[in-house]
Amino acid sequence: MSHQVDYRDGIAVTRLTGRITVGNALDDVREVVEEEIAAGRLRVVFDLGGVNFVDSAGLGELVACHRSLDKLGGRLVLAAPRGKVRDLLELTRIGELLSVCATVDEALQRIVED
Amino acid sequence: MSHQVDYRDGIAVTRLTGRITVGNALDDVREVVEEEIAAGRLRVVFDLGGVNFVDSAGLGELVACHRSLDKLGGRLVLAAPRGKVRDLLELTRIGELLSVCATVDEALQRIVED
Amino acid sequence: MGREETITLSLPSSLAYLDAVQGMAELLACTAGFDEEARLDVGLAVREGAINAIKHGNRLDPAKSVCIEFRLTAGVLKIAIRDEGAGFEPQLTPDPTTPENLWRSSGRGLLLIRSLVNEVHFRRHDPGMELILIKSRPADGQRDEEAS
Amino acid sequence: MGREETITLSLPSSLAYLDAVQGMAELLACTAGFDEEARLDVGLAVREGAINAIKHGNRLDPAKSVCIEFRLTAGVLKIAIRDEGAGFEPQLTPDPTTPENLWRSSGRGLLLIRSLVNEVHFRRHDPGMELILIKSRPADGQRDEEAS
Ligand SMILES: Nc1ncnc2c1ncn2[C@@H]1O[C@H](COP(=O)(O)OP(=O)(O)O)[C@@H](O)[C@H]1O
Ligand SMILES: Nc1ncnc2c1ncn2[C@@H]1O[C@H](COP(=O)(O)OP(=O)(O)O)[C@@H](O)[C@H]1O
Repeated sequence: MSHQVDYRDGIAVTRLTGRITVGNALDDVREVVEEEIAAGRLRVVFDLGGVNFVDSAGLGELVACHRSLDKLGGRLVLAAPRGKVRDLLELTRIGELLSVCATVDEALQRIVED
Repeated sequence: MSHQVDYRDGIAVTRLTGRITVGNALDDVREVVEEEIAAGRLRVVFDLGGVNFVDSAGLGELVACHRSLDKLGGRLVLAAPRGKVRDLLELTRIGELLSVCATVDEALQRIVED
Repeated sequence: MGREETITLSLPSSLAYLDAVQGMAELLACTAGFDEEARLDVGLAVREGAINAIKHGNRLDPAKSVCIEFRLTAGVLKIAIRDEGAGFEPQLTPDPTTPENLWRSSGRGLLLIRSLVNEVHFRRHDPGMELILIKSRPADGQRDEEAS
Repeated sequence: MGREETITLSLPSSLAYLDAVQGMAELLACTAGFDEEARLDVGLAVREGAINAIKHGNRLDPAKSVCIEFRLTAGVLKIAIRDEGAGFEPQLTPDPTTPENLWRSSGRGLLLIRSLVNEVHFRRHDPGMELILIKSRPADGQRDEEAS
């Protein structure tokens, strides 16, 4: 997995690419959120448009990231999940815990509105 | 494997694509040559530009095709093999039995000259 | 492929082999004639089963191995994943979709597995847990919507 | 991966599984940290070894199986391919690169295998032939040019 952070209106939009699965990829995802928290930025958007595969550990890591931010009054919004990734977010109802938006723009709007 | 036949100056240039390996792919290659022979066309160019993988059975089939044509006074020329395919033609010295050219144009020239 | 044919894979309890295990499952589903989507489903289901066998069953003990048996017959792929651990009672595992459990970062593997294949069976051995996954090709067996 | 770890694959004598076997070999070479080229080399070498075991060793008898053992240690992948056949004497197989043999449509498998890995060993059992392939990562072991 690789990632790239862009700031839009002071909000970190992190584009994740590849597979979010048990192993190093989970540490990478975790670090992204930890860095944001360390910098005092508590609203994060994960752009999942480039993620082609997640397993249960990857899904769990997304929840863990949300939990870390939520505890501090922050928020994680997921954007643009594709195919199976989107299906699994629905199946596991993770989409009811943290917001899942079809596009990054929608995600930014959602996170600003709240 | 898939293939597509184009006629250039009355010579069948067959572009092979994919893997030439033990199994159906070998029958496909064989049929191409059999059809040409049945039609009385004994000079054949195989454009290997789209072939990414051969095994020993695939290499053997190329030799068998050449043998069938040669027996009738015809000829098989291989064009544009890439990477590992080219290496294996060299390793096995098949390139000394039938001509191997870097491009289809060269192959056509070679086959006309002989 | 008229008769049943069995391919057996045995590996040490290390998560390092997960990608290979998943890939092998996908390749065999391909050999069995499953379409792209079913192939990926089988791959993920086997991956999740293997993670559990390695982590919960064998507790990452490299001396213990995980055995995966793929049985192919026309239109059906049966996969048995067996570990050397203490086993567990599947019906006692918490539902990960309840509002409290939604916040947990684990507990979703079995839910995924159940959604990805047509049937899941559990068998306790002494020692060891065996998970049996059955995936049928929609064209040959029941349709996916009916089965899940 | 300090210790040696062994992954075992056992399959019926059918050419239908060749792509899966090759894919598995590539995936394990990847797990062992080999680069793209070495991975493909290992995959093709194992494919050729498996073809021989299935075709010449077990003569496509579906009741006989082929066993492939992958042993991974830091920088080295050792692969043993074993069949249940009558075996053969490798030094008695004809050289496929002589002018007469060049015209033959078979007999190139062992030549390919030898060129793709660093070492090839043969062991006769009773019954069964075992082919042992050793591939080292250039960075850790000898360089490819020196070895072949
Ligand atoms: N092979 C196994 N051996 C022992 N316990 C298991 C096994 N597979 C699953 N379990 C138990 O079932 C629980 C739920 O598993 P699962 O749904 O895959 O989620 P997770 O692995 O994320 O906890 C695990 O936490 C574990 O307690
Ligand atoms: N596992 C095996 N069991 C018995 N004979 C074998 C085995 N592997 C190879 N051979 C013998 O060695 C010969 C050369 O093998 P190879 O170089 O792979 O070419 P090919 O398989 O195309 O004949 C085979 O024709 C066969 O007689």
